[in-house]
Amino acid sequence: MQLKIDLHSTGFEPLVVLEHWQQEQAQSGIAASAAEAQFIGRVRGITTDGRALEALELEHYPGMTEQQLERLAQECCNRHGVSRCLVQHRIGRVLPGEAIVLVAIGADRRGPAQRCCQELLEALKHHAPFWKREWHTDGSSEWLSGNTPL
Amino acid sequence: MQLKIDLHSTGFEPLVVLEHWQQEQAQSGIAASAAEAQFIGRVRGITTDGRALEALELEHYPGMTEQQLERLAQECCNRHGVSRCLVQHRIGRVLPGEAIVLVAIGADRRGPAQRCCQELLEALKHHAPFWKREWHTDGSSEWLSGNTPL
Amino acid sequence: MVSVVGVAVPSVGTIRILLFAELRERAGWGEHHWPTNPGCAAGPTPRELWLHLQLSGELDPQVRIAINREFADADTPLQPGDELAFLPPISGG
Amino acid sequence: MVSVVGVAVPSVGTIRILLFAELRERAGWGEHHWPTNPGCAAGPTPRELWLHLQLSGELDPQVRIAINREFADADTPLQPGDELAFLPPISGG
Repeated sequence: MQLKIDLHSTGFEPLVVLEHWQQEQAQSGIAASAAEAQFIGRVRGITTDGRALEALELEHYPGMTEQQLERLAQECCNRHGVSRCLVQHRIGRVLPGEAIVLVAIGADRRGPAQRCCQELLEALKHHAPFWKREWHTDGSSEWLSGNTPL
Repeated sequence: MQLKIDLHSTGFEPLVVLEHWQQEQAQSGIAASAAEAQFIGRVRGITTDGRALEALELEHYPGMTEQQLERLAQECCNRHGVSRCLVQHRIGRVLPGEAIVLVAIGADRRGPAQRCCQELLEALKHHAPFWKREWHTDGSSEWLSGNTPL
Repeated sequence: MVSVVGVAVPSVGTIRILLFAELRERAGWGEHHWPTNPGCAAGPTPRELWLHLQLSGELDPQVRIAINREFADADTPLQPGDELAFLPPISGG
Repeated sequence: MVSVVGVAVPSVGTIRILLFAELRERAGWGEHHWPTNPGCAAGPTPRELWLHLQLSGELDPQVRIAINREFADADTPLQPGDELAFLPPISGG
């Protein structure tokens, strides 16, 4: 199983990262997956209570977050028997429109690729230690107490 | 709802197409989707009966295929309330490793984006007139009578 | 029954019949124009034409019908000018 | 109870306690070292430390516990050298 996980403290372009990931595999002589499911999550321009969002702050638990992401990815990929997994996650201050998360799963069949991509996203949203704080335009801020609804 | 559907008679690079699509939207002043689900399907290197595949031939019904793709996409996107939909499909002779299909869905929430991407892929696999013929290395060929299992 | 090769010439007095993929190869043709009878109120159905064209026994339930590029029932009476297609099992995506 | 600011100095005789996000801001600190009692066979549990540290009434069931960077039960006895973290509700992805 090919697994690549990164935390980015500055902006990342999901499509550029995906392209590099696929190129690395091609250069290692690994054939492209027959089925690839991807998910990109970006910061909304409004807060949960409908105001304009200045920025989102993403705190994490250095050491545990990386370890949890790897464990969740391994478990999910083994359960679905997929061959490739890429997880990219932002930390720090993230602006509206910027990518927060990218999950890409390569497999031999579309079913496992899609299910694994979906389940891993839910797993990391609920079990990888990240905390979001919304910064408003007036300089005030609020910690979020959970995820946006599915 | 932003809908873009294309049939490609020669190879297309899914990530390049996705990037152009996103750039077009950005230039039109459309903010990036908070949630984007994507699926890329590629030709396997082996036939359904386990032999080496020389190429896959994709026949379609000009006029009806495009019309059906548009209808299936509209229906699926309306049902899930998503805002953006990209469908790219190859026709003609496709080589192992090349992309056959790309479906990308942009929405405000991850659930609708993922479900729409998955359902639209199934819908077009079963209800858009495409037919696959596997070409073997010995020059023989066989029409497939259905899709690979989910 | 007129066999047309190449670009189709639409004709109000005929039904254009298309075959695809395996069906086309088995039959040895991809397109026919079937003359309609001006005196007849109800035209033939796809199921009837399948038999007339001797496409292979009864119409296989796996074969789907399109009339004017829309999926349709095999027992829909056809009109002059209609485009009828017999579609073998779809395998796209 | 020793409050440490900046880089943590691991100590075999203490339990390192970490707070994150809203919990850290409410408490006004992010890290403490809790001295363990060498004479005691069983160390304190996270639930007990929560009360000792006066973090806000009873341990909220929404707060998750990590011991040495693994999720753990709030009633697990801690050992000297352990790293304990109180994690407010997660909101990643």
